[in-house]
Amino acid sequence: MSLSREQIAQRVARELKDGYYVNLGIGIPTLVANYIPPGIEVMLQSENGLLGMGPFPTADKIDADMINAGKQTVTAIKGASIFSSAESFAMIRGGHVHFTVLGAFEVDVEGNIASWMIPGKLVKGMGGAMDLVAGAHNIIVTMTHASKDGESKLLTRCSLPLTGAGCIKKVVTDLAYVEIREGKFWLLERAPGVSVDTIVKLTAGPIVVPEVVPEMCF
Amino acid sequence: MSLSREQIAQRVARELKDGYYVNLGIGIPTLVANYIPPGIEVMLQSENGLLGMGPFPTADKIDADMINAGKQTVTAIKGASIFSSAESFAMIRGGHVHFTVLGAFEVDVEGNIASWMIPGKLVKGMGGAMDLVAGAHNIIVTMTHASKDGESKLLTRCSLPLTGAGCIKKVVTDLAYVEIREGKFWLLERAPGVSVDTIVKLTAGPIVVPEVVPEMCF
Amino acid sequence: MAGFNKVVNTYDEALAGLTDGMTIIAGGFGLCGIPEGLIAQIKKMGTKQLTIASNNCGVDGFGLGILLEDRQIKKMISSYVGENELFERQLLSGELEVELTPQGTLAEKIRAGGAGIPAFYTATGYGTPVGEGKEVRVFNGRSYILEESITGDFALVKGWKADTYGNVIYRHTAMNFNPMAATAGKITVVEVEEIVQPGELDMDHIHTPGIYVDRVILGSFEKRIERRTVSQ
Amino acid sequence: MAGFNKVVNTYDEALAGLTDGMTIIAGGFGLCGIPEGLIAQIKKMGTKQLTIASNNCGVDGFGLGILLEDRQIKKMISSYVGENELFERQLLSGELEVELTPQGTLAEKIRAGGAGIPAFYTATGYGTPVGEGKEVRVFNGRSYILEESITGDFALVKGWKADTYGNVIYRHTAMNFNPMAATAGKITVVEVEEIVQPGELDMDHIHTPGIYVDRVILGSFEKRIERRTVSQ
Repeated sequence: MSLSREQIAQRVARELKDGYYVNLGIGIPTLVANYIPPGIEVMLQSENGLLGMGPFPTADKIDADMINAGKQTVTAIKGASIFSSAESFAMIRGGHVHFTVLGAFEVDVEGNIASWMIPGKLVKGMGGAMDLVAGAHNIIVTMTHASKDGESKLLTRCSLPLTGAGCIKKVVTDLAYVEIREGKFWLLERAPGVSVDTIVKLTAGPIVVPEVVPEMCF
Repeated sequence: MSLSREQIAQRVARELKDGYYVNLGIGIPTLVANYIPPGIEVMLQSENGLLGMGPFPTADKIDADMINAGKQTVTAIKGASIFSSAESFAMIRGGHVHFTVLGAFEVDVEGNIASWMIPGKLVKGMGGAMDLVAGAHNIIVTMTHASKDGESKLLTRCSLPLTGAGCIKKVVTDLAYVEIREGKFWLLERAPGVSVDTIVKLTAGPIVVPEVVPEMCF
Repeated sequence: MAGFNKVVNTYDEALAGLTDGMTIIAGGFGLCGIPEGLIAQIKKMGTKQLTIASNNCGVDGFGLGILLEDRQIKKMISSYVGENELFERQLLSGELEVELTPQGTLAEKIRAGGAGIPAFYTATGYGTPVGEGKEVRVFNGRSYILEESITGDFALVKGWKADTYGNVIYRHTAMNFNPMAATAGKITVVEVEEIVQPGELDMDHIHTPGIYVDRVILGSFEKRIERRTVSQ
Repeated sequence: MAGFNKVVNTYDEALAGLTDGMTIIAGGFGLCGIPEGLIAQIKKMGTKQLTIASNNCGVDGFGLGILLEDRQIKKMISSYVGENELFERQLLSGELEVELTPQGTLAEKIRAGGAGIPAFYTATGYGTPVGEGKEVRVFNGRSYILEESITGDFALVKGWKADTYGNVIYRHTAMNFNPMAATAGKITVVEVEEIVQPGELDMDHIHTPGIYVDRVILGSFEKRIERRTVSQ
């Protein structure tokens, strides 16, 4: 069974460590906040200028001056800080954010990522994604392993215009947890009930399959 | 009679305009603050991170956390602001300070200024002077016209290592008010009782003497 | 005698001097922290052929989006656009030009503009369409691209409170691009919710020192919310 | 479990990991806003061959000046030095190296280091000894030189108050280089006058967000005044 969006988020969340400052992109990455493992604390950075993002507000606490990078109304935790966009991206570009989770259209064995532009379609923009992938040391990409038509999104070479070059090392898809090393995908874990064969078949780039590929547990 | 330090400052102060943000260097430039013409307001910027510098404190109000760029204890006026050194020099480098007054060892007809380094002598550093001369649109240099030995400090080409290249347009010395234009010094005013001949003799660079050279009044 | 009193009483005064073809830097992120009244004044003035550097371009009928209705914008410099149909239509028809710029690079370009830094190197965008045609340079084994700064004829800023000297503080995430915008305009206009006397704002906690600010106007704000999201 | 509690209780912990030959970025302007206790700890540790980026180098017997006594400093990166005899002597004898850097360029190099910007262009120093050997480039008809950023193995910061998460505020002109220094250390240590609980500092007015800070220590400060100047 391929992972649900929630399970992808849950698997990613296991990579969190106590004391991490974390930036979560829009979509599946946002869900990671719901699965922070017990006993650890992380602090969420929102690139529009908020460190220490809290949950959505209750209806009576909504404040138009308090939004996240997805333009949703949010709250701030005690000990949060607010700063300008220049300061926010100084943090990101300067490598101060420990952990970043982002969606993508494609990744490849060189660690390239394409996530913002499909030629021929209207391009809305990269927002902060290019800064995030260039600045973070520790990025996990979340996406489906292949399109609905079965076309792999883990490629030898991204076909779409890039968001960043050589910056991705880890990918969690609905089928597998994959690391990018030495120009290859390394299959680390598989979704419950998904065979190695299925994963290999849906991975277009070269993939290394270790002797044991543990099944994820939820 | 050559101008006193106070008179040089007084002459410079007449160039102030209402609403100017002003940075005054150490020495004679600092004295300019004592001669702000009546009816105008200026605000003093101190490059260690203070906009709206006030007078020295009374003994009971001294605060070690409140100093100026000369490391003297100061006060702040109502409506002052405090900021980091990076922000302070963003203001300076970005051309937001309207008016800067600085001392110098030499200036030349190319608008070069030398004010920080005498080869063979111990060099203490340029502090913020290089940033100030590079950033300001409107700089007045104050200095004596010549050394005690009668060697001119207004040269065809500075002999000392530069603080800034091509950035000086106005000089007030103890003898004259001089502008730098088209590769020449232009004699605009002379100190009371100082002859044009004396000034010309003590100016090593090419100097243009208009028909009328008014005497300064104090 | 004006001294340092930056307060103007009408929007006409606030944007006096804004003419066709100028470049504007506008604060705001989405609809949060945008100078609503100043934008409305541009619409009223009918100024055309504007280049606007702003992270986004509002939505249909609100924010910078209203300047699309009369085709007042020639070009947007933004990181994310197209939340509005009108924008898409004008873009596809070629009436509107967009220079897509990564959000952090945009913020830094505006900061650099205000700080007298003509250009800087960043890894952001290297190897992507954003880096095409830009100088690449290696520092410590990593590749960076050269990005040039942005300045504007006008900067339009939304503050929370300002004193009459133009010292400004922002509220919560309505800060966003506003502090950088404030530094990068030849004429910087700040629209605020409250004007106070000098000395009322804590001098150690001014976000935008008055030296950057030319005009301050008291505005009134709808503060429309783009994505109202609540928890139960 | 540590979570985000950055508070350490001893100076040994505060500077654990500092070793010979490292680069330190230190906040402070003159003797104002300097991390007195952290400097004293370096003297106690006897760490040698240090490169220190700091606007000044203290005076004889106070501030960074005390690190000269046992020749702990190999090189200073500063805009103004030599307020102390010992400094002059070690400089003239060649025991100490100085890289004189314009004050604004130094501030920006440290900021750039923290912000992931490897280099930037500035007009400051063009045509002077500071510009020698540096790339010159013309933007809009004006010449600029390329300056590279600075980062440190340690950044030593003097704050006024910090919360346990490492959010810091500074007091008056004791801010100076401290906020930039805080961003540019692999390990950033902040010595403060008061430690408070998260939430006690206004989130809209944090000068240094805790993300930059690794360790916070409660210090005690002499706050020596370099030029006591009073009006009557």
